[in-house]
Parts: sequence; structure tokens; C-alpha cells
Amino acid sequence: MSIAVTRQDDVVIRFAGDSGDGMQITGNQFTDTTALVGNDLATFPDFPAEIRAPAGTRAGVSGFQIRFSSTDIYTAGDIPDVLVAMNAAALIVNYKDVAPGGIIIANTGNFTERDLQKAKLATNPLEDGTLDGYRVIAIDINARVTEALAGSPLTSKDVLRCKNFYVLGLMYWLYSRPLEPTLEWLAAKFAKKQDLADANRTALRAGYNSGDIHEVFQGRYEVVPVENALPGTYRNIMGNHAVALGLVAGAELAGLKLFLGSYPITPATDILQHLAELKEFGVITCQMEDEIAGICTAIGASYAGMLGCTTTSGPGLALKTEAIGLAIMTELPLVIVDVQRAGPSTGLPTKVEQADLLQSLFGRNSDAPLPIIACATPADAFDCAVEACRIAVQYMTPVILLSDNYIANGAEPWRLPEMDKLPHFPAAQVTDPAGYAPYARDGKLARPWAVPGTPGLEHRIGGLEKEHITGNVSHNPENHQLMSELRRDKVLGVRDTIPTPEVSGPREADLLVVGWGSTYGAIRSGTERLRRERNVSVAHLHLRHLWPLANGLDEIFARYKQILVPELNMGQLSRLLQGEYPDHRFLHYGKVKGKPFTAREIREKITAVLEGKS
Amino acid sequence: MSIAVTRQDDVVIRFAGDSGDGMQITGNQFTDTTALVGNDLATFPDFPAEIRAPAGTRAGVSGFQIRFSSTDIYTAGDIPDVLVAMNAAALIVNYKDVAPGGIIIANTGNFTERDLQKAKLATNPLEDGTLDGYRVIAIDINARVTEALAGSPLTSKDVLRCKNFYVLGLMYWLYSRPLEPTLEWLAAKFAKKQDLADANRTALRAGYNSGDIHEVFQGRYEVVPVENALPGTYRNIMGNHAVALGLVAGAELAGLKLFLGSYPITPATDILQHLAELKEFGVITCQMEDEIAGICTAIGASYAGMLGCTTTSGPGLALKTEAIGLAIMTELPLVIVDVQRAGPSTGLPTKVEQADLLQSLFGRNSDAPLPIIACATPADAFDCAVEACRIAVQYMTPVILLSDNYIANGAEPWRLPEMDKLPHFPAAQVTDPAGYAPYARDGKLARPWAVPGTPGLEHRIGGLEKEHITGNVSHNPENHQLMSELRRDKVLGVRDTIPTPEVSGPREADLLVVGWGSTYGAIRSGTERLRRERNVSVAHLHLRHLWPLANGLDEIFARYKQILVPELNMGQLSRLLQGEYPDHRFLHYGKVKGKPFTAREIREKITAVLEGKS
Amino acid sequence: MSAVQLTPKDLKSDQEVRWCPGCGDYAILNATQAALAEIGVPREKMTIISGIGCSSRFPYYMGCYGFHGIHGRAAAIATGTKTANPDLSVWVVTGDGDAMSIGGNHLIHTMRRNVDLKILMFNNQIYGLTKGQYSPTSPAGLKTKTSPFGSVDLPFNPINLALGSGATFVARTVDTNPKHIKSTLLAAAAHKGVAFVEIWQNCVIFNDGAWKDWSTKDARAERTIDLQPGQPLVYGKDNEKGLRISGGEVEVVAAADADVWDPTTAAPLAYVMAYLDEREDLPHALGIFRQHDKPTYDAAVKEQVDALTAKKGKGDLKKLIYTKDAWQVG
Amino acid sequence: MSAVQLTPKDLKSDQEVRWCPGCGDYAILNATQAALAEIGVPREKMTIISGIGCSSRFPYYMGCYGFHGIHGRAAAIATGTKTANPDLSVWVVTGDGDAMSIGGNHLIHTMRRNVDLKILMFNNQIYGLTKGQYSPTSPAGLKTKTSPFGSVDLPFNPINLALGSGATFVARTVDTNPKHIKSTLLAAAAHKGVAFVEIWQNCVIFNDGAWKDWSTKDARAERTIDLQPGQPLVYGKDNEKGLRISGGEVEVVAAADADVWDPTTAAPLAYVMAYLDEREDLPHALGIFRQHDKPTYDAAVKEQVDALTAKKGKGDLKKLIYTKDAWQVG
Ligand SMILES: Cc1ncc(C[n+]2csc(CCOP(=O)(O)OP(=O)(O)O)c2C)c(N)n1
Ligand SMILES: Cc1ncc(C[n+]2csc(CCOP(=O)(O)OP(=O)(O)O)c2C)c(N)n1
Ligand code: SF4
Ligand code: SF4
Ligand SMILES: [Mg+2]
Ligand SMILES: [Mg+2]
Repeated sequence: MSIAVTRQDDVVIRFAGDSGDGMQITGNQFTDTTALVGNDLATFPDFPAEIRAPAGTRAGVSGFQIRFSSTDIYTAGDIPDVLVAMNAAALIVNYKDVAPGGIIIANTGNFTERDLQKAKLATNPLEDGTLDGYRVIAIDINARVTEALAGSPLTSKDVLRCKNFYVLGLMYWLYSRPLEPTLEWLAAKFAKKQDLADANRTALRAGYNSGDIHEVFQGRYEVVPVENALPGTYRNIMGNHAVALGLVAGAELAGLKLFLGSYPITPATDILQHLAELKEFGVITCQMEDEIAGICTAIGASYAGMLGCTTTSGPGLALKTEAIGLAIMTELPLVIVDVQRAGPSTGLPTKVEQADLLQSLFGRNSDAPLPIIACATPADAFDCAVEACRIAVQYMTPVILLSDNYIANGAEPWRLPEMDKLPHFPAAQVTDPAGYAPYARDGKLARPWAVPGTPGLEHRIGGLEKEHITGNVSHNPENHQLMSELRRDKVLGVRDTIPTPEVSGPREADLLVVGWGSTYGAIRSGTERLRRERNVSVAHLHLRHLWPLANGLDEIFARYKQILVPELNMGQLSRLLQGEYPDHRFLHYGKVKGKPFTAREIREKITAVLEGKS
Repeated sequence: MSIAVTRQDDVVIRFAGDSGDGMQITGNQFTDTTALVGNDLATFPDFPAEIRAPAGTRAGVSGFQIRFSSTDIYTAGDIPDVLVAMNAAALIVNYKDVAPGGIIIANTGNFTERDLQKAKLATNPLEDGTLDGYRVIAIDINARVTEALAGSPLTSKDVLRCKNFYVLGLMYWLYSRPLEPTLEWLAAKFAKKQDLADANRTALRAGYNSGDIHEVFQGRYEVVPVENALPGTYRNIMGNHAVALGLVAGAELAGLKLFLGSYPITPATDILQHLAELKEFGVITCQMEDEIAGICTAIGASYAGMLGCTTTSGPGLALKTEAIGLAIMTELPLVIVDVQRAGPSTGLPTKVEQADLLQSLFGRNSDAPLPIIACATPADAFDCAVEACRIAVQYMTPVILLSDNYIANGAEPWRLPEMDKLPHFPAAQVTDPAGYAPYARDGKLARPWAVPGTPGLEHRIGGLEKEHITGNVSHNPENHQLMSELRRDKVLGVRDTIPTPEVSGPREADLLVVGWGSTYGAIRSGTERLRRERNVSVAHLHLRHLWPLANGLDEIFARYKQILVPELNMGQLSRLLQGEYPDHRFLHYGKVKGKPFTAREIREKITAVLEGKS
Repeated sequence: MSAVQLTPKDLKSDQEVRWCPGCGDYAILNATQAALAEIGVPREKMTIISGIGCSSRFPYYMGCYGFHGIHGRAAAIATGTKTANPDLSVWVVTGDGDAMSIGGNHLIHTMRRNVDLKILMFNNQIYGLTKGQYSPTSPAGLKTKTSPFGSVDLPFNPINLALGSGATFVARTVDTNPKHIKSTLLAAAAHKGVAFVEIWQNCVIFNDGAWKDWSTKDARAERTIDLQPGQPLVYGKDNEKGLRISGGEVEVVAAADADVWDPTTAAPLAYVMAYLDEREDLPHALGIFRQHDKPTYDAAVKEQVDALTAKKGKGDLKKLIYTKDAWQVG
Repeated sequence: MSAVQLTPKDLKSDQEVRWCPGCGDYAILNATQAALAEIGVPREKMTIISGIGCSSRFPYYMGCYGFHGIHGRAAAIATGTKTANPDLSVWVVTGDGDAMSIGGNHLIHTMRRNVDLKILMFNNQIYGLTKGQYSPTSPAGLKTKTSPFGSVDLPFNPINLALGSGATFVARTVDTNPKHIKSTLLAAAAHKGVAFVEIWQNCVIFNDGAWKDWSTKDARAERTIDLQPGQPLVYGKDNEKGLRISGGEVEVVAAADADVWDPTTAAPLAYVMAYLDEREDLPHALGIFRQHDKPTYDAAVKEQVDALTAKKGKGDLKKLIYTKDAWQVG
């Protein structure tokens, strides 16, 4: 009997299992293969807590959601069409999110009495009616994998470890994806562990074949490639990786070598890890004793003529604030990457939040301005990192680049930049003693960068107030006023080199939704759909530059009757905008649940606002 | 010949000399005596830089300004009536500030060729016309003191050290002040160094008598006591001292012992130094290895049941921000005192600025709200410190108390509180296991304070998000939203226990001047005088509570046509208010020169604003 | 404190223990509960203060008071707690990253001040919680996620750092020997002053076997020596070998000729024992390196407060405010 | 670097020196200018990096590159500078507060890593710049503005801390002996690796005479011993007394019987010399305590970069971005 293949446009799958079940690998494989197929996609990995919780518990559940589509998409999706639940805990934690009538694949092998107990379940949800209304596919994956790998030299424990590839195979079958990319990956990954490579290959194929053989599904699906995708070369990228690549590119475009001084912290550590691999680019990574040493080495490296950079998350940024002031006073280029996570304090370290904007703006002693930019998506993170390097070097200033946990670990297809179209912004390190003064200024108000080792430019810098031009320590009252204004104006001057952002949607409308950072996808998708499907008069403005704010925003705001500012915090951009643009009213829409907005939440909020309900 | 005594209402004297000349002692003695005479007064000591610069240089000049009056005053005055210049450098740095026709007393003994050279002067300003238009009194004080002390067992170097008491005596004569308080002070101070006591006494008397004998002055002055002073007991107090006393009082009013964990930093160090003396109050002061340890020990002490407190200045506050988040998450009482100084970075460490307001509000990772209050004057610092303790204990929260360098080192008469009228706010440390839950909440949304050592209340706290009521670690999304809102609402709730501030001046007017912190005096004085002398329609609103902002401000703002916000920064309160009260427009008036506003600057700005000129 | 007798179970909390299966932390937790039950302190007077790391989750599992602080700051928080209330038994639990990396400054100052804290440092030579980066105790050359080509950092010897900071009690134990952990912690508890205890701990996930050359039962006999006060410096399966110290150097001798170990000596012999770590041919030392009696910080602070209160009388707020130089108006 | 010959004057800046008259910093400044003129490094390749404190104003007075950092962070900034450009001669100037209090963590980690920096710590046992509070090297009991009844803190022994952190070059000198400063700094400059030099410095204003029992010319002869490689451990006005080390203890012997000093030994003898500070009956040691050769951090970082660049070829940005798993659309 041949099985029908139905075409679908947009699918969301969530893989969920125990921390040890390899759900992240499964998800990443599915993602890479799906990217090669040519779908647009977005992913949302969701790690539980930091430590591996005892196997089988709710706290130990690890999830990976992927959305893929034949058209452009902006988020990892709100509602899974398919949930793969590798054990009882994974099921109970996730099933409620699944679309009514959606598919739930449950590994019955991990629904024993003990499993139910560990998941704090009195009865078996596969049997007690919990899943009424879903299409439940119950398979004893443990048993199937053990069968498939009968005769393998692996221990039975290791055999069971292959069950994620079985599931992956099954999902490849269901969504008509090729096995080759994963087979190749396995060959490379386990080049030195042939047994493991074989076993996982076998499990993958067994899963794939089981689709045909066991007829558990009524049909297969197909999600054809995006048709109107912009032509170009694409590659799947995660946000932290994109930042790392962007920093390398930024340094090269400035004609500099990159120096990273950092201290590991979730969810920023990957950037350090990626850059540690890139020695042949002359990248130096120093894992320091703490965040303060991280930024201080970066300042010391910039002083020595490299492009200093430091990466961290919120609590680490808090520790760096005094040193950021030093970089502001000494006017050295520096890129500070903050991958935001939920707080305050240690908070929810593996969850997303956008709550470091005001810290970035104001979290330093005294008036200490610097430029701030935020990336919207994993791919955008590359461009933003390059842009941060540009500003740091052209304006001789520290720059904060805000990312967050959702971008950091999420993936999407990245349309690779054409190399010769990347902006060049060579750093002008001075060498000529004639007319040199440490705090002279160019047209951008940047001071000259004179690097130790250069004969004749010996000078002293530091954290005490500097005299205009000479850079000598000065306690002169007028000079302090002047320097304070120069520091402010230099940063405000960045406006001259950034474009006014473009509104997506109507030029004038009932509502403008203004966002920043990783809410981009949910807002874009929510507003587009409301316009498309219900003809709602709504537009979307995304801000990449949070400080200085681009020219022309005032005029944009004036064209809309109301302005809504959704943020994953208690009101930060809305507060900034309200202070800067008092002629308009900015309605804050916050969410602090450690999760991104769904497009549906955005749509519902917009509808409520327009109906005067909020 | 008898010398006429003229009555004056309001006098400003500035003592200026080399760092080693004892100008601060001279100023403080004049201040204490003047207080006892019953004048209102305000002082402004102005230390040069941190290190003793080479004697005689401009950088080494140390100044002390005192204003005293027969009526209430609010500032240390804009323009000295008398300048005492102990050497050439002191003269050249200060003479321009003196009122036209004002008196300049110059110690010609320190205007030698070498002195002029050190002061970078080509010619002698006493002779080259520089001082045309002033009443210059040139005395060789070195010689006079040497004469007066002929026969003293002191070395000639030590003899010269007494010259500041000679000057003090002269000024006592000029302004008709008694010598006794200083004589008593000398007796106590040099109880074990009789030679020094004698010499200084002699110098003091010699200076005093020289007024009569040498007839250098055309007349003497008298500044009679304030008449309408509020009845009560008064004492002269400096801001840092007042904070220290307020913290001790606050702890006692809460029924707690005070713990201070701190690290020295200008200009906050005095508070630590004062509190280190008060062991008999059970005050524990720990001078820690850095600012982070300072706040962390304070948190640890609050956890153990004391009232934890930490004192610092801007760069130190920057270092404490991560730990402040921990105090917010663990909801422990904590008072953080920030004595602001000019920045960014090391900046101008001995100069004033009010630029840590936004750092206090937002300088932490994630949404981490806490109450902020700022003191207006040295005496007000006592009340504010008590208030900070009250809020910390009643709301189980860290509180930031903002002072600044001007308040810290300035002095004024303090009308002592009636002890039985001080507010009591006993801390409610729980001991009953029945119904105890670490994160249960009372009517103020405060959680119960259960202190280690209490049987049956063993529990765990920390920086990870807490579950409502139980306080267990929770990654639940809804709980995180709830707790974020509770943290916000608890702090906003402080509004219920603070009064709406009162406007000084007309209920409705053309202009409202809104200030905070140490600009109080200049604004109060500037607005009062404009009303009094020129009938200008202007009122003054001073904000003690910066977060939460008191109820009723909106209605106040609505009653004025324009609102001006003078601040010693580039725009911080104005930004906050603009964000919070978008219906009004807040005009920022900033000064960042390391100096306080003068009342004249305020008056001129007000006039300009009302004339539409700014 | 009255001598209370608890059982290890009394020191368990109601929270599920959440380390990876096989993690060395489990053994340390159990041995700690066993030791603390015997120190004669009631539950409510014990508090465990930690930083951030796998090891720092420790307080959640203990049935006494607990404070899970922020990264690196446990020693500072604990200094405040102990100084505020010297009556408490305060234990710091920390990791090699938490204590020696970001927390290095507070650690050395706490040891210098001789605050009466018991500091247990779980040394797995790796950052466990952040999933496997080298730490300040990782051997040079270690390949980790942040040192893919081998770490270029030279490591601390934690014992040397503690000794060099002036710690008054310095010891070392290992997760594979719960009895030794227990006796070491009992000695630490009995010491009046700061006690720094390095505990070799295996991270099965990110640095498995880091200590295996010394930590397994067999290796322990041949490749470690247990420093116990008043005991001879002997080791080997049958305690047949001994160590003798001469002029800062160490030689292997017959057991009978071994020196007797005295951790209380003022002479810097403890460093000689730490130096064994650098010698391929000699055993690594476990047990008690140093045990000196010095005034503790918390007691000295209290004494000063008590002495001045006795001398001046309990502070009177009114007198503090109404000083002699006050004057009357109206 | 080519061998350049400078005069001390070449190393003066145009800025007025602003310490209190009589401050020990002047002598150190002069001796440092004299030493640095002789190390064969051109002015433009020298940079002085400091924190905050009286001592930390040092860079302003030197005619080379200079960076007056923030409090406690000089070692970290300098690590970045040196690692970014190992070709520079990087000197850290810091105080007992800057280095050992707030900067303690960076200090010990810099020493552990063996970054090729020369760290001069001016130890006046006080916070000078903030006008007289006790520091982590102040003796217990010292009365200062923040310890009016005597400090209850036990001090660090800076030499022990440096040794315990793994520093490869550890020395001590004193402001009253400019020649000794100069020779010590020349030895530090010649050492490849981190050099920690404690310099006893007198703060005339806030802690006058802190070192006078050892620092005056007479006291130096009788109460200090100069540790010089290959030289016998002798002291006294006529070098008539000697020291011999045995079993971690030290005894005074005739000069002829003195041990010869070897700072390069792996055995922990340097600690024995630091331990002299605790003994009333023995001289304090100056000179070179330890001098070990170990790979430096900055060189190791560079080697890894060079080796991988040689192996993989200079990184190609396009290849980094256009990986194999990329695909084509349109
Ligand atoms: C301020 C800050 N920086 C960084 C981190 C990230 N972080 C958490 S634990 C840890 C290292 C833990 O290592 P260790 O103390 O050895 O504990 P282990 O997990 O190995 O027991 C790091 C870097 C953090 N939580 N906070
Ligand atoms: C973050 C910060 N905290 C505190 C200070 C204040 N401060 C400046 S220098 C100093 C101590 C200096 O002592 P030391 O390093 O011994 O230098 P010295 O003045 O004695 O040479 C302190 C506490 C500061 N500048 N910055
Ligand atoms: S990661 Fe390592 S240290 Fe952490 S719980 Fe797992 S095994 Fe233990
Ligand atoms: S205060 Fe002390 S250390 Fe500072 S310059 Fe003066 S004498 Fe030197
Ligand atoms: Mg570890
Ligand atoms: Mg010092």
C-alpha cells in the first residue's frame, strides 16, 4: 500500500526528551537537513536548568522546536503540529502547547510505572484521557531500537542511546527529507568510533523505514522549498555563532586583529568557544579569571592596537560597568556583547529576557554614553556584530551589542553576504608625531589612536578627566563641561552614519508596533498576518540602533494613531522612547516568562489595543 | 581710635592656601564658632586633587568657603566678600570669584620670586594691577607670626605652621566673633603637646589683636544671630557625619544592630571612619578588600539578622550592581549609600556631580527595582538615612541613598531631632514555625525575615528565581511573571508611606523648578529671591524620593506653565520625569563642572526661561 | 553551643538532589552530612553559603539554613554572616571556578583574616555548570571547549595559594574516600579559624578521571600520603615507605625513618608537602597540611565591640546626637 | 628588540611630579628611570600601566607610553596589552591596596599565568591616596582612620602570596636603597616571565616609619639579608653572620657556614626566606626569593596562533563564512 504525500506549507515540530536523550542533536540534524532542502526555518532550543536533573523528571526535560516552511517565516512557531515525547515527563510538560488535533509521538518504552512516578504522574497520560483530541502515535522506541540493533557490539545502554536517531529517521520519513546529510554527519562525527557510527546509522534507517513498514501514520507530508527566497548562498546559523563570525569579519574589515577577553557565562559562552577555534585568523581569546578581567584585558589589547572585545550575559555586564567607564574616558574602541538572560540576579539563566537595555544605557557611574545596537535574529547577529565593530573603530568608543538567549541558541538560514559588498572601515592608527595630540578630534569627534610601539607618540591616558586636545589630567571646570559634552555629542553623532529604519506595512495606520531585538520575528509575523488576513491597519518598526536612536523616528511616530511596544521585560524601550519623544504615547506590552513572544500573543494584543481593550 | 562696627546680614568668606596650610582646620573653626554665635551658615570645602601637590603650585591650593547670615540661607554662597589668600597660587586661583570691591587678604610672605614661579606667575599680582578694584590687605603673616612667637620653643618651620591661627584670629576680630571656642578646642586637641597649644593660642590672639593694633581695616563687622530661627537645639554637622549618625539611629529605631561592609573611596570614606568609632553602639564596620566584598558582607550580615549597609561612591556603586541584584532577589534589607562624585570613570574624584541617579535606577541586569532617596543638605542627610533604614526594613529591600561630595563635606547648623519624635519601625524577625513560608508576603508585600539560629525556620534562599510563597527555586514561566510583578509592586508600594512633597512658593505659577539632592539650596535660594525681589512667578519642588516617585506629582506639575529641572549632570531626573509624566515637558538645565550651582546661575536661568530665551 | 547529636538524615532537605549520575558531589554530600551530624551544633545554627556552580547547589540539599549566593562571592557573604553572628557554624561550599577564579580575591582575604569559616572547595579542574571550560586548576594543555588546542594557562596549586594567603587550617581530601572526607571535615570543624579544604572531585561529564591517578583505592595507597598530626609520614600499600624532609627537599626513606608530621609548626613545612604535587616520583599529600592557632576575625571584631561597650557603656543615641558643642535657640 | 641606550632623563615626562615632599615614591621613580634606561628597550616600546593610588600616578611621570587605569585592574589591563603585543616591555606599578586589596584576584592570576609583566608593588602598608586607612599589608593592631582601636585584620605576607600563586620571579627591595632597587629591577627585566617586586615604601604622611626598623642604612645591615643568586646567605655590618636552612627551619651560623642562595631551585626554599619575616630573631630578606623559568602566557598564546596559522594557512574570511554545508538558491 502506498502512502499519500500531502503538501504542507508551514510545520512546527517539537522534540522533547530527557536531558540525556540527545534532543538538541536531533533538532540540529533535522534543522540542517531542512535547511538543505531549501525551506525557510527557525528554531528554538529550550534547555531546562543548568544541571542535569535526575533522569525522567520534569525538571530534566530538554526541548527543541523547529518551524519550517515554504514561505518566509519569522519565528520558531507558536504551536507545534507534532510533538515527539521521549518519556512521560517530556509529554506532560509539553502536550498542552500542541495544536488541537496535532500529532503526538510518544515513546511508550519510557512510560513505565517508575517513569510515571519520576514525572509525578498518578496515571498514565497515554491512557487516562489526557490526550483526547490529539492524534497519538504510541511506539515503544526502546524496543524498536533494541530490535534494530540486535547483534550490535554496543552495550544495551549504548544501544538505547541511539533512539534519538530512530526518531529522527521517523521524522525524516514523515516530512520526506533525505537521510544523506545526517549519514554524512555521523560518518564525520564518529570517524574514530565506527561502532557508534554504525549503530546510529542503523537506528536512523530503522526509524525511516518504520514509517513505511509499520504504517503508523496515515500519510506523509512534504514542505516544498521556499520559492521566492532571495537568490544567494545560504547556510544555517545560530546566533552565538553569527556573532563570533561577525566579530572576526568586523576586525578584518577594520584591518585589525580581534582580541576577546571573556569569562564563561550562559548563554554567551559559545561565542568564546567559537572564537577560540579561529587561531589562524590571528584571533586571540583569553579566558580570564572573571568578567572584570575579561573587559580589562580587552581594553588593554585595544590600547595595544587590537580590536578588543568582551562577551558576557547580564550579571557579567553588571560587573563590567566600572571598566566600561574607563573605556569611555580613554576613548578606546571596544565591543561588548551581552547575550541577555532572565533575571534579576542569577534569575533563570537558561531563559530569555530583553531586560538589559536600560543597564546598557545607564548602568555606569556618572554620565557615560556609548552606542548600543541589538540584533533581531541569528542571521542579523552577523551584520550587527560587524556594525558594532565599525562604530567602535570609527568613533573610538566602546559599543554594546545586545543579543539574547533566544537568538543565541536559535537557528535560521542565513543568506551569506557577498564578500566584496561588506563595508570596509579601516582603523586609522596614527604614526606621525607631527601635530599629534592624544585628545585632538576628527570630524566624527573621534580622537586619534596612537599605539604603544609607535616612536614619538609616547603619551599617557587614564580614567581621570582629560584636558581637551592635550589629554593631560585636568581639573578645570570648563574643561570638564566641554569634555562631557564632547563625549555625548560624539556618541550622538553616530546618528549620521545610520539609516532611518524602514517601517514594514502602511506608511500611516491605526497602530505602529515598535520592537527591538529578538521579538522581531513574532512582531513581524503577527503584524503581517493581521494585515494579510484581517486587513488590520498596523505597521511594524524594528529598531536595530537603541542608542543613539536614528534620525527621523519622531516623524515616523507621528504618522500612527497609537504606538505599541512589546518587550520581554517590564518596560524598557517604552520608557526610553517616552522620555525621548514626549509628543507620542508609547504603550508597553511586557512579558517576563523566560519565553519569547508568540506571534499569536502579538496579534491578540494588537487586536485588543485596536478594540480599545487595553 | 575706636573702630566702627557695621552690621552685615550675609557674609561669604573663602580661606585659600596651600594643602599644607591648614585651611580646612581654619574653616572648620570659623564655622563652629559662627554656629555658636547663632548665625545660619553653610560651608563648601574644596580640596584640590587627591595627592598633595608640590607646595605652592596652583594644583596644591585648598579652599574652604563659609557663608553665614542673620537669616536662613541655603547655600555656601556664590561670591566671596572676603578672600584670604595664604600664597600666590591661592590668590591667582581664587581672586576672580570675589565680589567687585570685596576684601582680599594676602599673605605677602608667600609672594616671593619662588612663590610666583611655582604659581606660574610672571609678575606679582599684588603689584601688577591684577587686583584693581578690590580692597587688598597685604600682610606679611609669616613675619607677624614669627614675631609673635619669638621665644617659642618650636622650630621656625613649626612656628610658620601657626599662621592659619593668626589669620583665624584676624577674621574673628573682623567679624566680631569670640575666641573662646577655638581656645577650648586647641586645649583639647593639643592636650599632650602643650608647646603647640601655646603657640597656636598666641598666634590666634596675635591675629585678633592685630585688627585693633595695625588698623589694617577701616571697620569691623557684626552679623547678628538669626532671629526667626526655629527653636530647638542646634549643632553644626557635615553630610557624611550626618549619614553615619542617621544609620546608627535608623538601626536603633528598627531595633537592630548596624553592620557596615565598605571599602574606602573618596568622598564616602568618612562615613566608614565615623562608624568605626561607634563600637559601643554595637556597630560593626568591616573594611573589606573591595566594594563587592563590602556589599556582600552586608548582605551576609542582613541575612544573619543585622541591618546591613554599604557606603561608596559612583565607581564603587558600579562594582556593587551584581550584588544589589542578589539583595533584590533574596529580598533582604540593605542600605546602600552612594556619595556621588564627578565622572565618568575616575573622573574628578574630589568634585561634585549628581550623575548616579540613572545608575541607581537602572544599573543592574534585568528588571531589578529598588527604592531611591536623595538628601538635600548635610542636616537632611540624617533624616534621609533614617528613612532609608525604615524602607529597607519595612519592605525587606535594598535601598539606595544618594548623597554627593557637596553635602558630604559641607556643613550647616542641624536642628537636632526630638528623640521621642523619631519614627519607630521595629523589624519583625519571625520565630514561629507555624505557617512560616520564606516567600509569603505581608500587606506591604514584604516577605518574612527568618534569621539563621531560629529553630524550625531552616530554609534556603539565593539568586535563582524563587517560587511565590515557598521560595523554592522555580523555572515556572507564570511564576517568573508573578514574581517580577511582585518585586515591582512592592517597591512601588513604598509610595503609600511617603508624603507628597510640598511646593515652596505659589500653588500655580509660570514656572516650577524641580530639583533633587544638593541643588536644593541653590534652587530654594534662587527662587525665593526672585519672588521676593522681583516678584517672579516661580515655585520650587524638591524631590527626596526619586523612586518610587511620590503620589500626586502629576497634579502638581499640571499647575505650572513650565517646568525646569536643574541638575549637576547631563540630564537624569529630567529624563526620568519625562518618561513618567509625558503630559508635561521637563526642561533640563545641566552643569557638569565639578561645582555646585550658584543661586545666581539658577536665577539667571529662570529669568532666561521665563523670557523665552532658552 | 550545647552538644547536640544529629543523624545525617536530619541534615537532608526536602529537595531532590540534581547532579549528573556518577558525579563525585554525591559522595561529598553524604560524607558532609555524616560529619556535620557529629559536630554538636544544632541544625538551626548551621548555615551553608555557596556561590554558583554545580558544587554550589549544595545548600539546597542540606536541612539547615542555606544561602545560594552569586558567582565567586560566597566567602564574602559568609564573612558578613559569621561576623554578624559568631555563634553560627558557617560553611562555604564552592568549586574551583567559583572559589579560585572569580572568587579568588575574597578567598585569599578570608583566609588572611582568619574568619572562622569552613571552606569546602570541590576541585574538579573544570567549570561543570557552564558545561566544560578549563578552570584555574586545570593542568596546562587540557583541551576543553574554550581551549580546543590545549590550555596555555598554568594552574594554581590550591594548597600553596591557601598557605601563601595565610590560612590557618589547610587540608585536602578526595571524593572516593568518604571516611577521609568525614574525618577531615571533623578536624576542620574543630579548628577555631578559617579552614580551607580542597576536595578532589570527579566530574563524570566534562573532566572524567581527572584525579584517577591518585584517587582510586589502589592509587591512593601508592601515590598519596595522608598527613595526620603526630603521625609518621608513611605511605604505600603496607605503609612501608616514608618521607623525610631536609633543607626544603624531600627524600623517600624506610617507614621507620619517616619524619613525624606536625601541621602546627611555624616553619614552612606545609609548602614542602604541597611541593610533592610537582614531583613525579613522590606521592601527593592528602590530609592536614597546616593547623595554626591565631585570633579569628569574627571573634576579634566582637571583642572590640564588647570591650568598648564595657568601657564606654552601651551607646546612648541621644548623647551621640546631642553633643557638647550643641547650642540652644529660642 | 635592538639594544638601545637611554639616559634616565629620556624617561622623564613633562609632567610635574606630585607626591608629598619626603614620600618614598620619589626615590623609586628615580631608580626606576635609571634601571629602565639600561634595559635596552626603546622608549616607545615601554609602557607603564597602573591602577589608582599615590603610587599609581607613576605613569604620568615616565616619558614612555603610560596607562593610569582603574583601581585594582592594572594587572588585567596589562595582561591584555602584553598578550596583544608581546614585543612591548610592560611594567605594572601598583600599591599594596591597589594590588593586594581590590586587585588581589588579577594579581594572583597574572602570577599564576606567568604573563611576562614586571609588577612593582609599592608597599607602604597604608592607603595613601584616600588619606590613611589600613591596607591588607598593615600589621594587626595598626590604628588608622578606619581602625581607631587597632586593625583586627591579619596581614598578607606579599612574598608568600606571590610564591603561593606560582609567580616565577619574586623579589623585594626598599625605597632607601636606590642601588638595590635598580639592580632588582634589572634582574626583573632580564627575567622572562612575570616578575613580582615588593618595594618597601615610606608614606611620610599617613604611616611614617612603617619600615624604619629595617630600612635605614644601619638597620639594613643588621636586620636584613640580601638574597642574591649564587651568593652566600650572609648579613651583618661586616657580613659576619650567615643563615643555614635545615628541615624548613633556619639557624644563624658563622658567615663561612652560610648556605649559598639559589632562587632557581624547585624546592620550596623561597618560603623559608619569607618566613624570616615572622621571626623576631632573624633578619628580613630582601633581594631575589625565586627565579624560575616557565613558559610565559603571552608567548604561549602567540605560539598557538602562529602554529595554527602555519598549519591551516592564514584564515580566509570567505571560507569561514562560505562553508561546505551552504546551499544555493536562485
Ligand atoms: C557573574 C557570573 N559569571 C559567570 C557565571 C557563569 N558560571 C556559573 S558557574 C561557573 C563556573 C563553575 O565552576 P566551578 O566553581 O568549578 O563549579 P562546578 O560546576 O565545576 O562544580 C561559571 C563560569 C555566573 N553564573 N555568574
Ligand atoms: C573602585 C574604586 N574603589 C576605591 C577607590 C578609592 N581608592 C583610591 S586609591 C585607594 C587605595 C590606594 O592604596 P595603595 O594602592 O596602597 O596606594 P598608595 O596611595 O598607598 O600608594 C583607594 C581605596 C577607587 N579609586 N576606586
Ligand atoms: S557537570 Fe560534572 S560536576 Fe556538574 S553535576 Fe555533572 S558530573 Fe557533577
Ligand atoms: S600620601 Fe603618603 S604615599 Fe601618598 S604621596 Fe603622600 S607620602 Fe607618598
Ligand atoms: Mg569545577
Ligand atoms: Mg599603599
